[in-house]
Amino acid sequence: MTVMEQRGAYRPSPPPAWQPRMDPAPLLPDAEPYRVLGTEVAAKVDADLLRRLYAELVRGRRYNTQATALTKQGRLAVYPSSTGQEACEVAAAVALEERDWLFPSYRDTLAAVARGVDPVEALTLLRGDWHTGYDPYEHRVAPLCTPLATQLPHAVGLAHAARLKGDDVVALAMVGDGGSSEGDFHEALNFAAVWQAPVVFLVQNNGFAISVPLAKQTAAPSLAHKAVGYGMPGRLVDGNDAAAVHEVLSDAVRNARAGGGPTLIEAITYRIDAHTNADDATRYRGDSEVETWRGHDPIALLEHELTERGLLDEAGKQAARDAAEAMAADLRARMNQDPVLDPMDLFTHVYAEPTPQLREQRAQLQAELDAESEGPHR
Amino acid sequence: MTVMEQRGAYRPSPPPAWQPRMDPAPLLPDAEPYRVLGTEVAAKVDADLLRRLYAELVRGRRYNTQATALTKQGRLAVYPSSTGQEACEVAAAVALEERDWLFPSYRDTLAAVARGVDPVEALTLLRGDWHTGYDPYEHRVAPLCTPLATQLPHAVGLAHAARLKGDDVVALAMVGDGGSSEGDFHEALNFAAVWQAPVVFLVQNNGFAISVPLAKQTAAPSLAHKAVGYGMPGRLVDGNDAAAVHEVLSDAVRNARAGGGPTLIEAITYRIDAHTNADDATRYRGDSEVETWRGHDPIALLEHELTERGLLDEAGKQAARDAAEAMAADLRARMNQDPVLDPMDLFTHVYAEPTPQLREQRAQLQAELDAESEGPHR
Amino acid sequence: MTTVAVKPATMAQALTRAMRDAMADDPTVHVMGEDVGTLGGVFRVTDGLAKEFGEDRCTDTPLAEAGILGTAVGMAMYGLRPVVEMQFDAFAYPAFEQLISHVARMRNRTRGKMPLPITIRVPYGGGIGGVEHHSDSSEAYYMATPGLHVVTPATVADAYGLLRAAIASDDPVVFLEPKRLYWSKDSWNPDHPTDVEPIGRAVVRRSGRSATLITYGPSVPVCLEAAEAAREEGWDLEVVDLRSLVPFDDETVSASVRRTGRAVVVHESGGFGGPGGEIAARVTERCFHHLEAPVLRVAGFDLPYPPPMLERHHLPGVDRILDAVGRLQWEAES
Amino acid sequence: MTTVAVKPATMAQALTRAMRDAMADDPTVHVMGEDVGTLGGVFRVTDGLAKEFGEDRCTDTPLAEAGILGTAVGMAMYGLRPVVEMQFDAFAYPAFEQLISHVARMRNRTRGKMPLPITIRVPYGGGIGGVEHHSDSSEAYYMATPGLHVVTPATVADAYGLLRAAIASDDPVVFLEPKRLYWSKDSWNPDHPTDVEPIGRAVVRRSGRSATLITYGPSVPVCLEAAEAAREEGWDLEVVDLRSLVPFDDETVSASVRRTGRAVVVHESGGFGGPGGEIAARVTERCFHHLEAPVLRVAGFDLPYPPPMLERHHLPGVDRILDAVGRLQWEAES
Ligand SMILES: Cc1ncc(C[n+]2csc(CCOP(=O)(O)OP(=O)(O)O)c2C)c(N)n1
Ligand SMILES: Cc1ncc(C[n+]2csc(CCOP(=O)(O)OP(=O)(O)O)c2C)c(N)n1
Ligand SMILES: [Mg+2]
Ligand SMILES: [Mg+2]
Repeated sequence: MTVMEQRGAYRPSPPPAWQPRMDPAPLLPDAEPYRVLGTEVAAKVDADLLRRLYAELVRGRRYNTQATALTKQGRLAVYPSSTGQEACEVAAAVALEERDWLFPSYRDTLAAVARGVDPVEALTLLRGDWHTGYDPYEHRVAPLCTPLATQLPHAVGLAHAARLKGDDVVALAMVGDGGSSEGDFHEALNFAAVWQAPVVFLVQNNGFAISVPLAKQTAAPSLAHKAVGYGMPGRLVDGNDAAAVHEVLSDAVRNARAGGGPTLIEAITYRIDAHTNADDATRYRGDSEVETWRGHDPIALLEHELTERGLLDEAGKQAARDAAEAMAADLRARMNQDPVLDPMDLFTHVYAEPTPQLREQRAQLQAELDAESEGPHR
Repeated sequence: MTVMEQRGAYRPSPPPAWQPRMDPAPLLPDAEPYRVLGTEVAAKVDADLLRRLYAELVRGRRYNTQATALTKQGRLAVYPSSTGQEACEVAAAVALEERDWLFPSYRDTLAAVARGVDPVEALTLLRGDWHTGYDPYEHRVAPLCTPLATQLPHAVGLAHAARLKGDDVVALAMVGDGGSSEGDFHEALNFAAVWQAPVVFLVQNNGFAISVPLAKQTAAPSLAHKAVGYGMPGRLVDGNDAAAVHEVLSDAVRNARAGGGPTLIEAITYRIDAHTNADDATRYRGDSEVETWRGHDPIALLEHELTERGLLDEAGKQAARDAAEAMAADLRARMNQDPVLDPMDLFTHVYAEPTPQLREQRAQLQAELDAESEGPHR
Repeated sequence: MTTVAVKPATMAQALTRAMRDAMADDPTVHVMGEDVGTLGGVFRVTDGLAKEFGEDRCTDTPLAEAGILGTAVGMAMYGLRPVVEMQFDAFAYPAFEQLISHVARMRNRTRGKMPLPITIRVPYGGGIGGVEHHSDSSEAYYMATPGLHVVTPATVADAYGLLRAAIASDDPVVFLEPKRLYWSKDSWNPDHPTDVEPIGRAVVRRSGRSATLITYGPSVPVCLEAAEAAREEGWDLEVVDLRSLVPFDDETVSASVRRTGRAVVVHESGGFGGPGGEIAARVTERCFHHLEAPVLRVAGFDLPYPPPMLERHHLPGVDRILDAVGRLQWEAES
Repeated sequence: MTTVAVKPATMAQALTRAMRDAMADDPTVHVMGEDVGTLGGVFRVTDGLAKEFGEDRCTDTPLAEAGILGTAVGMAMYGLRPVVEMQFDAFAYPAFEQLISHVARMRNRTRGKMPLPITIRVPYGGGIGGVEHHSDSSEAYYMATPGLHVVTPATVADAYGLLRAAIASDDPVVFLEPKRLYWSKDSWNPDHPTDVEPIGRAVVRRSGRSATLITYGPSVPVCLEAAEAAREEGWDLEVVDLRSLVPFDDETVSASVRRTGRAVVVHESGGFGGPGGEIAARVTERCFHHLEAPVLRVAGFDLPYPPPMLERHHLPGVDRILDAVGRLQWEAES
């Protein structure tokens, strides 16, 4: 007897368990990045919001220049500047409610500061002081994360846990174009979609991962197109248009909070400064590219809009600049004080209770320090 | 002076460096899995190909039942059967040229055998004998790979290397629906697309990863939709339709060979047997689902087609069955011989030359074995 | 309720019971991993938990170990106590970046503000005839990662007590479950499970005067067997079950070796760069002038884990242990 | 040509030259990693290679370490000799599954049919004021993984000779580059680079009679400094530079310790579960009756690597080494 005979008549039906679970069309990003400034939508945006974004952008730019200056003075070990990307940094912070969580990557000091983290505490890691300067629970900002994309599953887990507990908390996770190549990016987005976790992924596509341009990072039509492969919507936005980034993020946050699941947002932007103060960007890109992008500056874009609508005059600009200068002066003053670190702290937080082994090592270091302070040993 | 004044007039142009690199539409899979058998296309398929596929399917099914029987007789440690999925296994082997490479997952013994690997050697790992029984270079079949999705970057690297050397070799990599969740899946597809490597990814979506159903694995419209996020075409195919799988694979292989880059293919199929002989599938799925899929049996589908076209008569079926039985008898006979393993081999292949440490350990084991063979030690 | 009401109980049952009791006592305890829900795990160690506590408390995750551990980190940040199952030792490797860079370091990174009370259950070791990737002993990696506790039971009672302690710990614990002891039984009474067993204390499983066997996990029963067999040779061996590799119980171990003057460390893990080096070195540092002979090691060979048909040659067995004891330079005693 | 024509040369230049020469000699050698092409690497160690050999021979990959090593495996399967750069020690962790499950095992898995001649360059260690994740000493993980060679140079000449040997090896080699020695110089002449230095041989960097310092990589200069300082105390220290952790040169090390009767192992990596345990244990096994004192260890503390401002307290320095030498129970000599 043939298999066919065994199984009865041939049935020319499609595979029985097959059914597409959702129409992919609504998940796909638009062909062009979403923009608000310079379009008719701009007129409808709340004036206070625009003014707030403007003040934050000006402050953020000043923060970047001040922090970069501090590296030259040896007050910071290193600083990855987000100059040119302030619209993303600021909008990410502003789009969240107080109870929400922000998961910044190593470049997103500004987003942490815009969310309320003390400007000096946010730099603790980068000045060579203890790893995380701020209490993550105070402003619900996870530690600035250096291993790329590894913070994304954390954001998913936190959002999932909040939902399980019945809290309407949203997690916003930031990552770079380079970081999108890591396996953790994939796993995080997949878990988020399967769990319908209230999480929003913001990819800042600034064109480079250190020296590696986007074309060597991906061959996709856009990074936002990755969303469809997880079953979540992908959005593409002009990352230098603070109003557009804010709107797209706010929509995604609102949707997540309402139980609509995760969204992947790609913001097209550009890193104006080198990767960090230690990097030499002339090795991998030309000045003309940078100049072109300076012509699409996030502050200039918003300033133009505000001025046109009569929402910003010279006094308003001056006020924003003054506030930024005050912040910078405070930053300089406080960063010029040498931090005082207690070497004994090395042993305090490895475990809830130091192991017997760590207690021994702590005693050893204490003895060494005591001997040192008693005068030259040898 | 404001930033805007510094930078000159506001330019309402889109972000200058933004341009989508490709239209996503051609990358998206069709809404329905591609089918040949039972459609008018079937009539155009080469008769010899269909007969060859049929013989391989019958042989493959028999291989699965025989190997499963061998586990019950203690001749195999474990066997992950591909019954129900033979069309994918067989088509994967048949679609390749001799010079191409196959990268099977742990379930794809059948694909290796269909490509020419000795049926007993292909089971070496699973009988508890040495890890890989066959020489991977003989038939260009990489070792059956147990850590899920980890073989995918290997396939990409090999295809890339071949292209760099100027060889028109294609690599075909197989993975399961569960394996598509791993970070290595993501990284492999991304590298393949960026490098435009001649590699074809075949995901056998058989509905389960051990006990975990597809709905807990992904929320995507289909796994093939992931392709667009890498910038490669995604194809969806009825995985039980050998002619369809063969055609889709052959197209992708041809395209890759011609320099057209990678393709992601999702074949919708079903695992009729339990995960392995050690698994109890009744804990996570009902009989009726299995029965439904038995009605869409890959052998029955092809048998119907061949019979309708007058390409297969009772004698032809009998010939296929006889060949399969001969293979099974040979398998039984040879698997019933106890393999002879040399414990000294443990030390031979860890490095090109054993380290001094391994030489010492080898001497120790040799001494122990010598002592043992001299009679009871204690 | 689950199937644990059998007496005597197996180690697998005690582990199930530990999770069940922890989940009942503390609503923040969540079990997650591949196949842990509906199936109850490939070793059935999570059997019944999804049924009793729901799929949100015992969750079948997508198949991605870094994702499992990474999302567990986020869950712990929000106040949950995830108990993560890695299906097999070798399949924990994809999660190593999350483990080393985050799980082990988050408390320290945040100066104690953000502890991560995660338990990572890892079935480990060989001797079960598993095919490649199913028999690794990966404890050396975990031991070399400060910020993790590393715990492994050898008895049914310890399986319960130590797993309760691991889940209750405010620190991450890598909980290594000896696969080949899953079905070992003893008279542990599941209706009156023992107390939580504090992490960090070794225990003398057998007292002896001639030499100390220092061991843990799957090698404990082998050492006890060796100690019995050694009586024939006139050796009275002490057997110390470490139970916790981190923290390490120097006190118990050193006290034993000072008493006996001789020691052999026994484990399945490869010798070179394995746990035995650390153990032998620290015992020697602490007990040098009490030692009649160097601390010796009996370990797996320095190989990728061998195929099932050869594993008996690889695993430390009674004979190899007794040979090592024999090499403890007994002539020095005279 | 690249910028290596300076004399004296730095270790970084010697490494560049080694890759350059290997690529010129053998068309199957391919360099790959993050930023290794156009930029020449964040430490400029691959500077000029893309220019000289083209982007197909020195390739900027996407940002994914498992993908980098995984594709290198496939390239090696097809007969190439990939030289992979991991940008920093801690960023090699995502590649651990590929490393442990495939790179280290493929030769053995296929009974020698499919060797993987891959060199994995890992800048490692601290002392450069790097922020978190930029100063790890991860050699313990590599040592515990049979199938890998683990090599680390301490001099400019060895950087060249050992990297050439690593690339020429038919086995996978984890090549650990001490970051803080990248800019160390010596009189090595880049126009006449030394020969390939066989892997597996330790070298006595300084002869002495009182005790042996066993060390490698970034701690070698520290130990040499300590040995100088020790003369004041009347100690004449021998310094052994291991150069290769796997295979381990028992012969050279044991010969030295038998001569001196005392030993201290020095490394930056954390002590517990670190390389020092293995080294101390095996030295003790081999030299027990020659030892006047236990083999001691001076290592990093058992902590996640500390913030830059505290790293000097963590790293083994001259004083801590001399303290250990002082604890070698000298009274036993009298
Ligand atoms: C896992 C990991 N690999 C490598 C690095 C080293 N690294 C730091 S930043 C960077 C580039 C990141 O690029 P992208 O994600 O685009 O972020 P951007 O710097 O543009 O903000 C690299 C490779 C890292 N931090 N983590
Ligand atoms: C990295 C890794 N994690 C876990 C496992 C254990 N495991 C073996 S098969 C399997 C399910 C695989 O499902 P799928 O990818 O759909 O393939 P299928 O079994 O359906 O062929 C699991 C979890 C593994 N082999 N590798
Ligand atoms: Mg970038
Ligand atoms: Mg499957």
